[in-house]
Amino acid sequence: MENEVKKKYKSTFKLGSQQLVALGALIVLYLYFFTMSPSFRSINTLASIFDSAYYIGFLAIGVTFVIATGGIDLSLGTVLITSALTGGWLYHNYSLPMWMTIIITILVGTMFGLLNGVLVAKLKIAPFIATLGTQMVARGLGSIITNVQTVVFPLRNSPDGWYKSIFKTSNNFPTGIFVLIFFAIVMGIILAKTKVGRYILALGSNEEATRLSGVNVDRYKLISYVISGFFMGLAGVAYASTYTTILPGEGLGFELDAIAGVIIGGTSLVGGVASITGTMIGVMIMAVLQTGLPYIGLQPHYQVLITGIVILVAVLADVYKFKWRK
Amino acid sequence: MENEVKKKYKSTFKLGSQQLVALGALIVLYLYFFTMSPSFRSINTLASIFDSAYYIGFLAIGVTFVIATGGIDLSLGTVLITSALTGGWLYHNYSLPMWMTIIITILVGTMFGLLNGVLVAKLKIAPFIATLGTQMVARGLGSIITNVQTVVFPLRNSPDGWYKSIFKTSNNFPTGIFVLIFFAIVMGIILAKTKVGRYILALGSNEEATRLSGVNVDRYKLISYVISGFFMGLAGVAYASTYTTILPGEGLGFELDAIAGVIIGGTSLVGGVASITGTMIGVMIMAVLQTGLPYIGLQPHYQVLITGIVILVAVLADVYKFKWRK
Amino acid sequence: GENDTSSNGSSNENGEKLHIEVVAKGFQHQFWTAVSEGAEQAASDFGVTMNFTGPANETAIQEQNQMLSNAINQSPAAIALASLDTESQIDLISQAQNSGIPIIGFDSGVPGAPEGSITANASTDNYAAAELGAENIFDAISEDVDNATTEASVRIGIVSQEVNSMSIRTRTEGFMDRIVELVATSDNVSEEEIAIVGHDRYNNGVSENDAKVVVELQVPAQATDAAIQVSAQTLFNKPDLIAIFGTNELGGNGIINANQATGNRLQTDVVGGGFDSGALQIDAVRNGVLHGAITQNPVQIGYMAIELAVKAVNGEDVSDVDTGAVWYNASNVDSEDVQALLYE
Amino acid sequence: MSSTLLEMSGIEKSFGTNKVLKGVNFELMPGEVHALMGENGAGKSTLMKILTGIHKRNAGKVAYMGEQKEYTDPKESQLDGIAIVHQELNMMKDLTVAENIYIGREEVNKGFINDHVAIEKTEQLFERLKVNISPTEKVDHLTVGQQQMVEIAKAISMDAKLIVFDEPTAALTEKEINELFKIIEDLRKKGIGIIYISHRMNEIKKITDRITVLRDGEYIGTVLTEEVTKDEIINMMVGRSLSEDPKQRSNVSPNAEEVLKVVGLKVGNTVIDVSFNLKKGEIVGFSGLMGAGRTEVARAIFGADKRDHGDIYINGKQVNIRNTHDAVKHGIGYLSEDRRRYGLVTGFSIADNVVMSALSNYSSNGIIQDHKVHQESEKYRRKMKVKSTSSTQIVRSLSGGNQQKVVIAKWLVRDSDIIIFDEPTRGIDVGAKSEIYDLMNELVNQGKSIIMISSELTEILRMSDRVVVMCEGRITGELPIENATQEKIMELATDRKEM
Ligand SMILES: Nc1ncnc2c1ncn2[C@@H]1O[C@H](COP(=O)(O)OP(=O)(O)OP(=O)(O)O)[C@@H](O)[C@H]1O
Ligand SMILES: Nc1ncnc2c1ncn2[C@@H]1O[C@H](COP(=O)(O)OP(=O)(O)OP(=O)(O)O)[C@@H](O)[C@H]1O
Ligand SMILES: [Mg+2]
Ligand SMILES: [Mg+2]
Repeated sequence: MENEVKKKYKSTFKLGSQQLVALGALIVLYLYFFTMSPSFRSINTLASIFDSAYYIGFLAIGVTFVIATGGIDLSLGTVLITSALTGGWLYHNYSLPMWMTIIITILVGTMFGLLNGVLVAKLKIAPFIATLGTQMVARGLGSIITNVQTVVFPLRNSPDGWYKSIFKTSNNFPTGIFVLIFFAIVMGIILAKTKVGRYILALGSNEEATRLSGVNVDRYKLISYVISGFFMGLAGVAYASTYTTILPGEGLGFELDAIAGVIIGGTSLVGGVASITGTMIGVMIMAVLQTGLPYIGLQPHYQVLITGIVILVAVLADVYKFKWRK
Repeated sequence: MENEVKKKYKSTFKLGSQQLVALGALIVLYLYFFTMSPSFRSINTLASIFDSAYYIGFLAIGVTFVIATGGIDLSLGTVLITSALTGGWLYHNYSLPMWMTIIITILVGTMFGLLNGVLVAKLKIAPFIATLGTQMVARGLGSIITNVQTVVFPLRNSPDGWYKSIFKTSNNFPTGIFVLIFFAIVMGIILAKTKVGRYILALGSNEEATRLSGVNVDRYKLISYVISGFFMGLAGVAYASTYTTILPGEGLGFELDAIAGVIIGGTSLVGGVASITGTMIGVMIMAVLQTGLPYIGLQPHYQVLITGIVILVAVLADVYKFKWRK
Repeated sequence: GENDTSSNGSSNENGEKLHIEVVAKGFQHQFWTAVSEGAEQAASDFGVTMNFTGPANETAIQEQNQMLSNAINQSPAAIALASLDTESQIDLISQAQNSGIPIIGFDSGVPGAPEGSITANASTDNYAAAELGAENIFDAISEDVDNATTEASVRIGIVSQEVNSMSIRTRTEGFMDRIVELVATSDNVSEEEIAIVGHDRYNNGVSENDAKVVVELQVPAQATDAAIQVSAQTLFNKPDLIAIFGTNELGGNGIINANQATGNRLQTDVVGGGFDSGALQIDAVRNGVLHGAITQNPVQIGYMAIELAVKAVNGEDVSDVDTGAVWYNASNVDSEDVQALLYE
Repeated sequence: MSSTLLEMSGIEKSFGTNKVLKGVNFELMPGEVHALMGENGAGKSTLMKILTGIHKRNAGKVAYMGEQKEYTDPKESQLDGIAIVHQELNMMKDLTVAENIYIGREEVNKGFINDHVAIEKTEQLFERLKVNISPTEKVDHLTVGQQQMVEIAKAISMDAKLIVFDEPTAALTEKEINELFKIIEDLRKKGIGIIYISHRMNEIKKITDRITVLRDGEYIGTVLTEEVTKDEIINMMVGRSLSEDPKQRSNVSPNAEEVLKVVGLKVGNTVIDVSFNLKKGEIVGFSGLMGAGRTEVARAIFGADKRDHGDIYINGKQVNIRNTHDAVKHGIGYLSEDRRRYGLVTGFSIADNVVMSALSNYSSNGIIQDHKVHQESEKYRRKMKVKSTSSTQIVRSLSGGNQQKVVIAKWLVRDSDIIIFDEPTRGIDVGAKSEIYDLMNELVNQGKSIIMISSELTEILRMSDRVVVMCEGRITGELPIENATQEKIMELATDRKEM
């Protein structure tokens, strides 16, 4: 039991008990929809599931690092939208090449991550408050930059439409899942096998002790928010690629979906323990639920209700798992 | 310096330094709009400011207790709406008298508060997660109960329209401000002068030490969520009275406004320190901003931006006030 | 036009320009940008000043109330209002009435407002516009309907971003009512053989198993691109789908995105229709992906709102104006008439 | 002079208006073990934190290996070869033992951490220190004593030229302490300078070469250990002398009534079938090695942890204690072994902490009567000589010993009949220690009863009327004070059973 907890953050891709439970739940859920609805069985449905997993998945990977420090990031959703709005707006107004638009979108997200990092690590504002402030600032700025107008990214058949193939080929093959898995693996390794990851987990576990060990905790805290920012930008690209049009004012609430995925995946909000694999499983559970429930005739409000219950059950299962064992 | 921290939790209505700064900011803001815009000067504008302060104000008073324990409540907004939806729906379907509708609305809020309390205090789920779950559950249930239909409370000129006069007389006098102040005073006394308040602050400061002093901390934690729940219900009544129509699915985001008000008022998210007076000042700052900015020609997105900046500045001012002193 | 005050005497006794407050339903959709452009044009033509505002999204009743309240407190010469919810604004509307501020309804107007409180409306008849969509789509699927059986039923999908705000709800109902009516004209199908499913509000109790034609309404959990795409995908993934209709720009975009995500059925066996324009929908109509879409005349709506307001202030007799709606498809999308109604 | 390793002179430090160091001098030679002594709050830890760059000094000079230094970050002093074992534990509980020891010094290969190196090195280190802990164990699962050993191992692993031990033995058993002393002897031979802070006179006499004494932030003087007696040191520290003699015989009459009886207590596998009783006016000392389960017994009786089995009788009647609230209602009070974490709401004032368990007595109609609270807490503050400006002072700003007095006052205000003292003098100076002993004696004279858990045998022998010894969760013996000796207790404390 003790060694298991240890493995959770040590071994890069081995699954702790909570991840196994989550994985089991994911498989059961998928099979349930598969059995209940014939139209769920198509490859297109799988592609739909992935579509809704990309942007939440990126947000969730990034915020896992912040949560590992014991922090939280409420700005995920609005920064995603503001990054995409800024990128798309520059694309239209300065006829940027598409590759540069993508880089700028990621950069804008990263800059907001840096802002969060400075507010939390340097100016010592509590993460909840700092990122709540950034959430509002980003939402306001996005609207101001675009003058509250929708930004449309290039369509697939337009000259600059190639970027859409990053996440899905024109014959509907979900290439994006490889992009997502690639980043999950890279970040999983960074979390488990590098100094950045180690120090982030250490300071999430006991910040003062980590500081007294001579680690520059402020720097690593800041890095965690910058990582989160980078992934907000990347999520912005995924979002633009999947949905083409970006509405100013959208995005609020995405952060809760992403954080829910992280929680279901077994990362503790207390900090010090984190699993990218778990996060990916959590995100897939949310995506399967979101895509699958309409197939068995459940309306959106039931989806919200069920997602809420899933979060509570997942966490209760974690809290009580040791008791069950006995 | 240390004595100041003490005053903050002890004195009922004395203002700590952060409250004084916030009060100053409130006055400056009001005077600014007053000078800049002639039409801002009317009594009707004041009434509008209060209108938008009622429901956020009630939410904020309640959640101050939860935050004082070191917890958080993300379910405020959706529970407010679900309470009002349930009350209004029963009113229409079972021809309840209006007074009973009001009581039921408050009761529904209180029940959700109890649910939060049980999840956090008894089942030991982290407050962020527990109330995130409740947020979704409440949102789903509200839609299911009302069959996703708008619920309309009685209009002022209808036989049951008297309840509207609780918050505003027919000639536009904002009586609600007295209701709000009444509850602020009562809750301020409870926080500063009773066992419930003292133990809530104590457990927010050091839960384990409080428990080992023979205090049933679970009970007081639960009480804090029930208080928050009661005020969600009350806020539901205020909302229905001010806006008449309740849309299922609305409400998400109100919790952030309320929490922002609490933060601006100087209550720390760490727990152990809280001020109802500060919360009221924070809420009024938000209401003045929201109402005032359009008078100087600023669009809603600027309001969001500015609110975000105000939150950050308020907290920075708190963090750095000791440095300024020197 | 800034100093063009002569034509209609659009200034008060002090010689200051008349001021009109415009409270719209939102900002973010390109539709509203076009409305505000029309309003600005009119303001400059009539020499009045105008403040155009609107809430963050079309479910934010409370935010719009706040805006209306602010607008009244500014004591403008007139207010143009596209109400999200009339009932919650009754107090405010009568407050405006008492202060002698005329209110002009625009877009979907202020339905159900007390007699005499709204001076005039510049609005689209959303119900009729959606009926137009139903008619055009039915033409393309009538053969399928004639061949439908209870074993091999066919499905007509509707994607609506929500069903609470008046305009979207009216469109949803307009399309639904008319398509059911048209389907029932087929000799093959009786009204009892049409199942309306997908939303508790409209379910007609007919089981899908007993129906030859299923009309299914999908509403997303949130009014976002991501969520509405999921709603549309759910429909596309049902093999018996033959037609799909989106009731606004978000719905149309959702259908187009979902179509790409689920194997491009719009190009083969499903007839798609949309509402309003925007780059994505125009492109889809032009390429024949969408069978067609309905466009209102947003510029005209904005323009007429201001024009009616100015006239009302000047004591002229004003009455409701229907700003009209047009079905556009691949054949007429690039015509001059239609182009004037479209916005990217 | 050129061989001096460290020279601190005229060090001054203030926190706000509180001047805690007033011109302190300190000198350390290579290969020297130099004790730093002084009452609680004298400024020992603060001086060390200035040396290692955690706090910034207001005035004074620090010369290390002949160079002037002003560290602003612990990393800098670490790089210069200064290691410290802090008074408080500083562990990253979610990381493993090896990861904790080598944090900040990981073996990195092409950007990837190689943990095998750290694990191997830790194994070697533990072998040398004769510590039996797995390097891959999660620190969260270690006892306080084991964690302390890991901290010590970490400091030693740094190959430092100067090591500070700030009360390293507070959580250690005699056996471990002896191992530690061997290690210190070893280090000394290698020419490493050691600063050793402790309140335990025996240790100081045994291993140190020189002693520097602080009092209230002032530098009192430096003496050679072999040239001074215990009493002389105590005199320097407090200005008076105290005795540490064992108790001769119990003052409790054999037929005194039984106030507490515990039968068959079981908690997981940390407390197994524990039964004992406590008489009115008696002090029962609980002795044992680290991890013997004494704290667990106390917490289970107090309702802080759930017990699996076991009946508790108070004054002959069986009671059902489900939580701490029940326990307090039945007249039990508990001073935990970690007062900062478990004893006090440090952000509250002295007054509010003192009345914490008895708030109802100071309320009327549900409203707390502030003047009553103030009166009562002032009374106890004076009576117990809590060094403070007034009872409105925030507890966080008090030193360890004074904080402990506030915790005791809390249970006196509550008028508890049975008080459990868990390591009541851990990390407390001799002056405050003797005051606390006097208080305990006064309490039993008033007819209250005390369970005292202590790892210091001298303390057990000095205070107890009866000694209960535990080993691995079981009670292995009970000795009336007349028969108790250090040897007998140690024998029982190591009486391991086959499981
Ligand atoms: N961070 C701080 N802020 C304010 N006061 C402090 C701080 N740290 C220590 N003090 C105060 O400085 C004084 C010296 O404390 P210090 O911890 O150095 O004493 P000590 O000699 O180590 O005592 P002990 O034997 O109890 O560990 C005490 O009065 C303490 O309250
Ligand atoms: N949180 C915990 N999780 C798992 N085991 C624990 C925990 N706390 C204590 N233990 C185990 O319980 C046993 C008893 O520990 P306890 O602290 O009660 O001993 P003690 O006799 O009071 O020793 P000390 O003198 O160190 O205070 C030890 O074996 C310890 O490892
Ligand atoms: Mg110390
Ligand atoms: Mg112990």
